[in-house]
Amino acid sequence: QQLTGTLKNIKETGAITLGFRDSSIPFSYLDDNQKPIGYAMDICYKIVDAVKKELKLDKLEVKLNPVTSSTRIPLLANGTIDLECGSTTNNVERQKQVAYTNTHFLTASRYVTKKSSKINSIDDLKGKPVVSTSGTTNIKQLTEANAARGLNVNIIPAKDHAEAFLMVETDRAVAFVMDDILLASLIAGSKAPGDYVISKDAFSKPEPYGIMLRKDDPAFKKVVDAATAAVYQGGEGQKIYDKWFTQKIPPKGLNLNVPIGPELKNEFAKPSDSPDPDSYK
Amino acid sequence: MIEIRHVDKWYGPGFQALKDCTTSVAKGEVVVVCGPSGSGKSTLIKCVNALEPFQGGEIILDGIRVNDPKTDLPKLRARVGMVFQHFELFPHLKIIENLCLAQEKVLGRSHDEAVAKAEKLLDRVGLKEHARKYPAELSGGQQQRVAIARALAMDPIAMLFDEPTSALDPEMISEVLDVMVDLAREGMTMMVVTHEMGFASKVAHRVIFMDRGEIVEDALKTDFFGSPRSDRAQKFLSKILSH
Amino acid sequence: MIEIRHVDKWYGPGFQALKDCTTSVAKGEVVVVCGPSGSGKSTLIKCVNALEPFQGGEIILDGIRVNDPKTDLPKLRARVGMVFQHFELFPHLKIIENLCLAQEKVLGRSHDEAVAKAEKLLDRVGLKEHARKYPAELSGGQQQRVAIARALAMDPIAMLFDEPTSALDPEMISEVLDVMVDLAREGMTMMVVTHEMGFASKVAHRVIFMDRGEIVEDALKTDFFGSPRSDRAQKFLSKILSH
Amino acid sequence: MFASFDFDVIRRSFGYLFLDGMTFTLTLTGLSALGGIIFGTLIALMRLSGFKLLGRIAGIYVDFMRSLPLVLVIFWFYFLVPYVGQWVTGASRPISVGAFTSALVTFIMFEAAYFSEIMRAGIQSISKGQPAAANALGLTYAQTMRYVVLPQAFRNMLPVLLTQTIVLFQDTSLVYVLSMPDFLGAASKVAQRDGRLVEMYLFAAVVYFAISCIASFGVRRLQARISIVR
Amino acid sequence: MNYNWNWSIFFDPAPGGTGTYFDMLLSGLWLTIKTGIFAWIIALAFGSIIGVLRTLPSKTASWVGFAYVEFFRNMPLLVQLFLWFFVLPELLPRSWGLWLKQLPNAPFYTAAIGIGLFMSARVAVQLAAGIASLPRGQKQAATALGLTTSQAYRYVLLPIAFRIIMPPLTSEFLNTIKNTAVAITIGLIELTGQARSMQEFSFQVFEAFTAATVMYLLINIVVVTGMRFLERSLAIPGYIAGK
Ligand SMILES: Nc1ncnc2c1ncn2[C@@H]1O[C@H](COP(=O)(O)OP(=O)(O)OP(=O)(O)O)[C@@H](O)[C@H]1O
Ligand SMILES: Nc1ncnc2c1ncn2[C@@H]1O[C@H](COP(=O)(O)OP(=O)(O)OP(=O)(O)O)[C@@H](O)[C@H]1O
Ligand SMILES: [Mg+2]
Ligand SMILES: [Mg+2]
Repeated sequence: QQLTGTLKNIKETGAITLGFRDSSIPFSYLDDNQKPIGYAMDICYKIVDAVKKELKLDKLEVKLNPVTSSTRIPLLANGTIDLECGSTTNNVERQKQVAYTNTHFLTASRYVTKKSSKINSIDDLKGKPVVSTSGTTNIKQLTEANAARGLNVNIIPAKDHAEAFLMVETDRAVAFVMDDILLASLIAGSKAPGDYVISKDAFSKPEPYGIMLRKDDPAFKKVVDAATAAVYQGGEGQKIYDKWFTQKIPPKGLNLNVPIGPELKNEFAKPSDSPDPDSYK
Repeated sequence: MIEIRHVDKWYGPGFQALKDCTTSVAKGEVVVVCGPSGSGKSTLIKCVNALEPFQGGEIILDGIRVNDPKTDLPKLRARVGMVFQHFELFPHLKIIENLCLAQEKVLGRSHDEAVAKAEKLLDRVGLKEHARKYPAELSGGQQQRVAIARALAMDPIAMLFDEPTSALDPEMISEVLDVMVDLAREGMTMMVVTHEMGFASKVAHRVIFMDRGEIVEDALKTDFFGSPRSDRAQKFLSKILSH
Repeated sequence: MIEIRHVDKWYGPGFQALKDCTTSVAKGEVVVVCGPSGSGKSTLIKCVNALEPFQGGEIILDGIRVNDPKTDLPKLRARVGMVFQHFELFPHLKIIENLCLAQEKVLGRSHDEAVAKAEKLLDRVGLKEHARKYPAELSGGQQQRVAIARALAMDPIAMLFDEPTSALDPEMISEVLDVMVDLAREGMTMMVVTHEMGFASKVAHRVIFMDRGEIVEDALKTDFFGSPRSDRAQKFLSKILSH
Repeated sequence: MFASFDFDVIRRSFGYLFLDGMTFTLTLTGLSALGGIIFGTLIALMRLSGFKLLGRIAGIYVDFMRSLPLVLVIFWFYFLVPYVGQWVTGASRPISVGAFTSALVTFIMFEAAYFSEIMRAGIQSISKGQPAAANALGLTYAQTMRYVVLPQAFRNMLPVLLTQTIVLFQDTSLVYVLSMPDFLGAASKVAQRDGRLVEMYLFAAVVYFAISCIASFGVRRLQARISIVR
Repeated sequence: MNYNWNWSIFFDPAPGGTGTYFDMLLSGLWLTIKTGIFAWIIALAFGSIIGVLRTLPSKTASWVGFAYVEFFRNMPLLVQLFLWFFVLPELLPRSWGLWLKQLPNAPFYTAAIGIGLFMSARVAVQLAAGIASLPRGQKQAATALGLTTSQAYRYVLLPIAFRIIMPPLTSEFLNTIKNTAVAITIGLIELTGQARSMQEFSFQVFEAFTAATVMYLLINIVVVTGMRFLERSLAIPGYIAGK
């Protein structure tokens, strides 16, 4: 059978390129030796093994290429990277441009506040300054909720997560709306983790994260999907999950302490690349 | 009118530009200052209206001590007209505005008064029809005549000239010298740095010869041209008159 | 040696700087060009060694047509020495390097040869001990003498001078004129734009008077100073000689 | 806020910040300045060449580059250079050039626009008589430029060139869009990963300030020394 | 390239229900223009004051000018904005800090002032150079007419200096507009920020950045044309800068 697309390329060049993020803890980030590590990286290496096996290669070189939120799409499109290993939300709009393999994480949009500010529900945010990171699905949901519920909050866009969190830390905003897992890692890394609390209320249902690959490359997608499904279903997925979310992680030995939830457990049993949150019930 | 007494001036700590200079200019007198380049002629003349500060001695102008900290320098300077080698007209102002600016801002004359005065003076130097032009649109000789008119507009009690013709084309020198000769004949007190010995012998009462910051010779015109006493002055004269 | 025939030159489409100029300079002849500012003197002299292109007529230099597209201009220019009003020494090079640059790069002389030649010429203009200085460390008169030496270093068949003394202090003019007088006496072919009528009457064979791009007068020295034929030349002479 | 300052984060990342980050920044600055000045000089010569078309092309290039934010230029070049490489070499797939080469090309092209304006001013600041004198001695156009005009223009403009290089030094931080480890990028990566923004940015401010001050002090010294020769 | 071009994306509704993606970019453009102009006014005002300080003879004044320029010039803009926004309020007394943080539109004002101060250092350097490039005689001529120092600056030096530095000022104006893109650091979502948001929502990266690029080109063409027009209408007839 004739190889096409990405597989053909990998075979010809003997190399596969992974795109990584530099500070997306614990999915994909640099340790103190500037080596990219993380939950998504581990899964990607499993995929690489499967590709190597599929193509019957003795040696498959793995190249690593840093990406940012602005460069990940063009780099994927022009063939610089073959997989994006990070924490990219999988949704319908984005599926027009790229494909995702089976979901590796589910996270809902929540907010963090200082305990001292005594915010107990979304309605307590009324009229207050609330920050979120610009260009994320979270700020989109916040804007929509703001209009729908008449919250009248003052939405402040921030450049990145760390700066958004700093706005809460320095009292420029009372709350920071973001994926709850990212909030957990920001709190864990902060100077006084005890001062902060993540809300019970959510702005969204748990939404899927996926590893991105090029659209319209069914042969490659088939290999990648099979590889991830095997990892999740074979119990290896759970082991990797525990390594990054319930144990100490480099570089500072933080422990996020977020045990696996029922939705993700379900998904691991029945892997899916659906962008629809409802399908993960 | 102008008393210069034992003036010493240093540029920075190392270089003495004027050494114990003493001379005076009486009312209505025309004094020509000459000497080799770098001898301090410009410096001396700039000290007279305090454009350059000096460190020793004193200069008294119409009874006022120039180097007195209490002296209102802008007011004093307004009473002495000064004409520079490179004219220094203000290029962004029309000729008439060049003449009116200081009249209005310093003397506080009304605009109409200033314009009337300016037009009278422009007429006098033969440039009435150029009043609405910009300086760059005039020839060098014309620009220098405007500069003289600008100084005269302040009704000065004395005029200082620093090589007023040396940046001019040979043909235009005489236009400017003619205006200066007229001024001298009308009794204006004048101190003129120049190498135009023709002008000196025609209108100067006295000639001062400077060398290395010192006044080497200070003599009546006839004495100076007749028999300059110092070697240096003799050599200088012979060189500039040889061609 | 230099033949100028019916030369027309325009700056841009609108302005004609030279109108049908015809004259010639024989070997060993000294010609002085004078005239009011803007009359085209500099333009004419620059056309001779093709520093300015011209549109009509022709100039023949030592048998070679300057305005022939086939002429190797750099080579031609190297054979004519030119001295500018503002010296135009290269300020970033030492005096000796100023003299050697073109000898080595254009004539292809060895460095030692060039230095030897340069030192001989510096000695001749009385500046041997200044060889290792930079131009800015010399006075104007010294700089102009270096400029003459630099031109002579190329062993030119003729020398062009464009107001070589008009940017100098009066005292220094004579130093430079003395060098030029010597050159003339040794039989160098020279074309000199100058207003130094003393120099003209001493060494020129012919005087050319220009006005508005035209050669108005082209006469033997004695005829010119005796009785210039045109009104314009008469007026001009009277003005520049009056002071 | 300052009571709880965490200097440990700086200590732990010191090697990364300086061995990787600062080395990268200084290399990129140095090579870009060199390339920018060479290309800038060529562009300036094009603009002053007297050939209308050549001058216009150079003029449009300069205006175009100067109208765009550097961040966008970096972004575009990163994605266009491989295709340009493919087109030039006629290869079958885009030439992957690597982020550093791409950034270097971008900075050289972008800074060339600025340097060309400086060099143009430098060349124009030299009196017309200088090239005329060189021509009159028989030097060709190339020789005149090489031995007479450019050495002086360069000397006159050295302080301005160095000032622009200091600006360039600060601007290299914009390669963060390509996620490259320049000094500021490295600092902000560590800062974001560890949630220590304030410490890191303050530290970066001090480092940039110190280096720029040393450089501009050097510029002043140099200016004083050069002005003696004139 | 495996990329799904979709130019009609601009007319799709953007998330947040405030209109299409095009409207989103337009609002960013408007913020860029507003911030740019506000910052430019600050840069001009402070730059002029500091630029003048740097040219005054007083040691203190020039030291203040020097320190100001070094301070604002030697840190990357990104870092400066971060410090003003996040660190400054913590250094102030608590109540002031709180007041600052609760100001509505704090990112806009911080960005405008921060960019303004950053650029003012460069404007100051340009202006000081412009003033220094005027012939020394201009200030002396103004002073000799009796104008005070501030009058001399107001009526003579600044009007000429600003005309001379018009071209570099145009560049600095462009830089100010471009530098607003850095303000994303403190949450000011101007044109580049909106393009980035658009690309994250829709994943149509190239379309978003193409639109931003074109918009920047358009603003800058308008600015350049406007400044050229201003330059031409302020040009002094016959005057060539630097002469
Ligand atoms: N601002 C200054 N700082 C330092 N030295 C100066 C300054 N102005 C003039 N000098 C020096 O002071 C000396 C006298 O200068 P001045 O201008 O008075 O000479 P001058 O007789 O007018 O010469 P010239 O005929 O060339 O105009 C010169 O050696 C000059 O170099
Ligand atoms: N490059 C140029 N472009 C346009 N016009 C020029 C140029 N050079 C000279 N001109 C004009 O050509 C005319 C003749 O100039 P030229 O320099 O030959 O005069 P000149 O007789 O040497 O005058 P001067 O005594 O002032 O040196 C003048 O009107 C001048 O304005
Ligand atoms: Mg003088
Ligand atoms: Mg001339």
